[in-house]
Amino acid sequence: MVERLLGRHGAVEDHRDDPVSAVWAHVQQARNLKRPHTLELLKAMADEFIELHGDRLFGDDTAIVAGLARIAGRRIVVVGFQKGQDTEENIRRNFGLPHPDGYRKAMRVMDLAERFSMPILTFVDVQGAFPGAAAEERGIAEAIAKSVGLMTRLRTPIVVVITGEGGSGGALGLAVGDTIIALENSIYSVISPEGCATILWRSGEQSHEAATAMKVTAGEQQELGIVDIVIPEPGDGAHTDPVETARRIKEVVLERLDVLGRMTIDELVEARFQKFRVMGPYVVADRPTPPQERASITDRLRGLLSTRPSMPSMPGGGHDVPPGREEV
Amino acid sequence: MVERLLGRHGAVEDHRDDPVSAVWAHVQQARNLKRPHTLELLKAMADEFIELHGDRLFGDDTAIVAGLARIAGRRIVVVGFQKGQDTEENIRRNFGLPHPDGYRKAMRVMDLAERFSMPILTFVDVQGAFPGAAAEERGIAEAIAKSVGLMTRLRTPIVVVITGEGGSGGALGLAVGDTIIALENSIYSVISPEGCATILWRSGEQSHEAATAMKVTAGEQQELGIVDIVIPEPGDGAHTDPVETARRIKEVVLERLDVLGRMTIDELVEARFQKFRVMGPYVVADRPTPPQERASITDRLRGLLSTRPSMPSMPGGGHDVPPGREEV
Amino acid sequence: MPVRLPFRPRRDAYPPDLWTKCPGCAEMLFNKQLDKTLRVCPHCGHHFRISARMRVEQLVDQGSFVERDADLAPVDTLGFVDLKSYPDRLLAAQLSTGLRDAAVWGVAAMGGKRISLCVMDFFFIGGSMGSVVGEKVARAGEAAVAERIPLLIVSSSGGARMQEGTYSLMQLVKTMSVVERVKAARVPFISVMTDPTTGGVFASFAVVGDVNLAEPNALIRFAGDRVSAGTIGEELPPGYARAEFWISHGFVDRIVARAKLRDEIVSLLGFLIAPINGPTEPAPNPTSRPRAFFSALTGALSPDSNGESHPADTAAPRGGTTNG
Amino acid sequence: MPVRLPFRPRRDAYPPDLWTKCPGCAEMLFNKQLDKTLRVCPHCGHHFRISARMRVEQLVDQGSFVERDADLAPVDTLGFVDLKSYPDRLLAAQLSTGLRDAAVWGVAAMGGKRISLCVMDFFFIGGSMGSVVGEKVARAGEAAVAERIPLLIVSSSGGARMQEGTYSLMQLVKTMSVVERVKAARVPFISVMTDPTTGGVFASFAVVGDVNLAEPNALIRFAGDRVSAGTIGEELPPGYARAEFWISHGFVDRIVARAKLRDEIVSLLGFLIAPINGPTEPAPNPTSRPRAFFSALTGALSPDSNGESHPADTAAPRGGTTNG
Ligand SMILES: [Zn+2]
Ligand SMILES: [Zn+2]
Repeated sequence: MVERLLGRHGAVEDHRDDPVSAVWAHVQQARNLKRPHTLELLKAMADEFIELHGDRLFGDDTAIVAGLARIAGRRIVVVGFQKGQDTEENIRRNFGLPHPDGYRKAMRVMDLAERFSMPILTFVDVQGAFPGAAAEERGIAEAIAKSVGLMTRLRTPIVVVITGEGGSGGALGLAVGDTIIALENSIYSVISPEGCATILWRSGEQSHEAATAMKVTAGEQQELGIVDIVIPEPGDGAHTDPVETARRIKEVVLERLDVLGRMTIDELVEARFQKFRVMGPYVVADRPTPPQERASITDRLRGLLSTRPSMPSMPGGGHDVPPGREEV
Repeated sequence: MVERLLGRHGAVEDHRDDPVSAVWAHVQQARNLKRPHTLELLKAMADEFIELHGDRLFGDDTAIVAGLARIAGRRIVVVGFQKGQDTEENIRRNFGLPHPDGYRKAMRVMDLAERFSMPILTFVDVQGAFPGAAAEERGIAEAIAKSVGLMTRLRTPIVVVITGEGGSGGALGLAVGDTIIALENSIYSVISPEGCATILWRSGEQSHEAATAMKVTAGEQQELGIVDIVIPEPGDGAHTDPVETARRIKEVVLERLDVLGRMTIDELVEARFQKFRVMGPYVVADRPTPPQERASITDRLRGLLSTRPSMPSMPGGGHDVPPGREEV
Repeated sequence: MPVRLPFRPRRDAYPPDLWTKCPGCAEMLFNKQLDKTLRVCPHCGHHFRISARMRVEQLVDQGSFVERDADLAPVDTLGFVDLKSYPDRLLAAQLSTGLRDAAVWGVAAMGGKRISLCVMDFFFIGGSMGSVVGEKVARAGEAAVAERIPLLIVSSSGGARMQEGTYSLMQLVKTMSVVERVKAARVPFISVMTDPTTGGVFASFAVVGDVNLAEPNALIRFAGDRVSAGTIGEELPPGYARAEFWISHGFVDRIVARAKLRDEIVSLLGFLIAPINGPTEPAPNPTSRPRAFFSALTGALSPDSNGESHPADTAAPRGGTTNG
Repeated sequence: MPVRLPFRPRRDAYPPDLWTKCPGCAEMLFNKQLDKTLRVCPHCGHHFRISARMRVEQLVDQGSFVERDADLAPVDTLGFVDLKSYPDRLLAAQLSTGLRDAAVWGVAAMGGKRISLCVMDFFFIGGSMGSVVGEKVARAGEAAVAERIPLLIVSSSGGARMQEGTYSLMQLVKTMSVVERVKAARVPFISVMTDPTTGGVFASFAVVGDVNLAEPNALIRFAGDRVSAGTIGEELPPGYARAEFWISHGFVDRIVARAKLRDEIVSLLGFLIAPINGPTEPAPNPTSRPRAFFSALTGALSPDSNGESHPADTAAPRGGTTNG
């Protein structure tokens, strides 16, 4: 994936032998403000879009848009992050950094989707939630937690498309679904590479290394089982042909909605639950004795250094989980 | 009721023959800041009270308190307005004028009551919701509407006690229940007498007349079928013996909870719905012809001046509705 | 054939051959032209207040509105007298509007889709909500549930009707209890807030639509100026809490100009009504804009017209409403 | 009989015969005395961070805790290396804490009431949430639903564990999906936030308890200082977003001093567990405060103690957590 990207970019072709630089080029591509965001993609994909405003509690966050779209004749609730493509729009969109009102608006509109039997499509492209006091004190943490929780149980199909930056909890607030799609040049990470470097390397200058270590690229995330489908980007990247990008997304989204639509709602929600329930590998250490409820902690400690590898059970049977290593 | 009140108040005894002044004395009694509010009553009634704070959205409104109380061994969720009894507390309590956060906190805690099978007891004593921009722009209207709506459908018994001022929508936000109890000297009105006078008499000076015209006293509200039970106050009013006042409230509340507890939850919620569904008398005008769906408006207008009296149907069969007059 | 009743001219009956001064831009507008623009000033976009009947006519498919419960009429249970008696106020309002109270409800079609529709009339005692208005809203909601058709309520109200005392306050409970059943039944509810939507109407059904629409510049508030000033001494800026304010504060989804209101509602209905057969549905039939359903009646109801125009629709009628 | 493993002293193992300087008031505190006050400074009320085991011991009825899934251990799926490799960090944390990862869960009794309990341990890589922590929280929630017993989670975490990449982010989904099932089952969930509860733990299960409790002065935040400063250049005041802040901002129900925490939780359980027989229930039996359940182990786990005290618990351990 990375190689393909580099093959099209003369400027960074020098880094072909330098994986760290190649990953960083990918990160920069994902952050290109000219990439199409939710409204640009919708313009190309949807026959009709009625934007709904407001969280019915406090405000209308312009960094998250939500509404009712008709795509290929289907009624679909669309929610997504909206960065600006120029300075003026960026200011109006608060630089694409959402506040609690954004997630609360999303929840309100996603609730309409469930109540009126519309599937949900989300577009994810956000550096992270607004990290300042205005968001903190009005409960950005609660808003993200509630939105994540809601999306795990909504009784309607949910397709997520990561189109650019899948940044941390701020992205996750709209990124829980039955199918997780990512554009080829997008990234997904638990913290920004800069933030990771600052904390772990004690210097922001190691952000390239951090991006590499976290395996942030769409292709790597697919290998890890976090992303289900990677969509190749046209030309020199999504920003060079937004219409073709939208066409490719539309094709995959509609195909996935068809598949998901053939499941019963109960099956769908249970499969979504299981999909995330099994995410995250761990091992089960050897037990010194057969399971005993009152095993003393000293017994457990004796077994600490000897482990046997184990895979998490996968009741949903849906997604591959990469093998855990046996480092412990 | 008014006579009894006057009989105990030398200062206003002069007004015995002046019903307007008598009503105003009642209003002043209802507004006496020394009357026991939610926390004072709870102190006398409850063996245990754990106050819960915060709406999980924006703030913690100190003008509304909510929590878990144990009264006579029963688990009861209590929500109520809290005015201060002195200037310092009044400032801390925002003069007892609630913001949206207050009603949202109340809703959150009342939801716990339903989920964990606790009845709800509310104490109502409020001039009205905070009427300034801070409450308006964060949706005081939405908060009251949602709280009213929630209380109409909560699947647990709700007993409301109006202890002082039952002021307008601000009071109503916590005043929907299966049984509406009022202390003898309390008032209940759709708008403050001062506000009513300003609008209808075009002068605040007619507030006494407005209070009289609106029939604000607890006894009158009982006659109108809005209030179910009026509890006589001890001594010269609730403020002269808060402990005895609390004892009387406790006795009636527990008796009502016993009665309500014998209903199934479905019966309870349906009866509550019907109780309010039939409130508000109207008449049905004579129709010039048998009902015809496409009756022209001119036909209807012909029938306008001739009406026949009618009572609203009372599917629940619960509460008396006073007869409508035939003024139309 | 006009029916000659001793009615005063309705406030929104602008004689077609006279002129009205726009309160927004002070232009003189020819009334016949103003009717063609749905009572919206072609110069500045000022939305004149309109009667419930004109609103119905502007919104629904031509001839599709079937009114229900037109025979419900208010009563003066409290024997309420301020500067006038409540019965006198009622009679005056009934004569001037041709309505028995401040709301009209029925079933209709919009873009071919059947809906339950309730429209308030500000010209009837400031659109204040008493027992009849509450009853009609409730019945509209119950019909929506029973027939599983969307509920559309167009609000225009100064608040609760003080002359009915706490009965009017109880209409907040009555209407919300039915709205809760509408929501539980997963029946769509579109709320349209027009100038003004204040007090107890804003604080009950009007604010809790699945989608909340508002006409441009509509005043939407809970607490009235007089209450704010009287209680906390706070003076709010003029024009505080208009429709656009509520977009940025999160309580209104969309501001919709009157000329687009019908189409927008039809579009929303296309989303909120789940198709019966499968995930896709046919595109809605193109529907002609409704023509004047009530036009004959409008003439019939203003026989005693004295030729005055009534531009003062921005001044709230006193005499029956409470904000807050 | 102490087991001699090559463990470093645990950070919360204060040798009983030495002194610790209080970071709150700079008083020198005799460690034996500090243990008697549950690691709360008797002078200024500073709440020292404590291990998961000590927390369990302080909360539950003596001897009632039965740990489950103690054998779950983390893996380095990404092959993550920063200044140290993730396996090295894990091993160091395992040796110093005696835990396999940063959470312990099991069933226990409090005031005689059976509960499902999960406690995080900040001394294990900053209490960061990776796959094992997420799994334990999820299993604790699932057990609460299966056995219909209340869920109690005591959080102490710097956030998600970066070394597990997006797997750690997915633990927010995993834990919230189970919490949603706990709520749907009407099983009570009490969340206790202790110093610190930040990042992805605050933004998932910790903030959504039916009742949210917090220890005094606990740092509770989503976005870390470094993220705020790096992204928007906003410097937040020192001490921003402590527990008391969250009372006034509506996200914490009660601040509870450690000495009262157990009794308060027992009281809450008395409300949130519906009695089986009728509307009233007998008063809970007075229960003795728990005695040192893990005290022998505490000794066993610090054989190589070099006598140092560890007062630096207010400095967040680097090396594994993300805020925001
Ligand atoms: Zn104009
Ligand atoms: Zn100290």
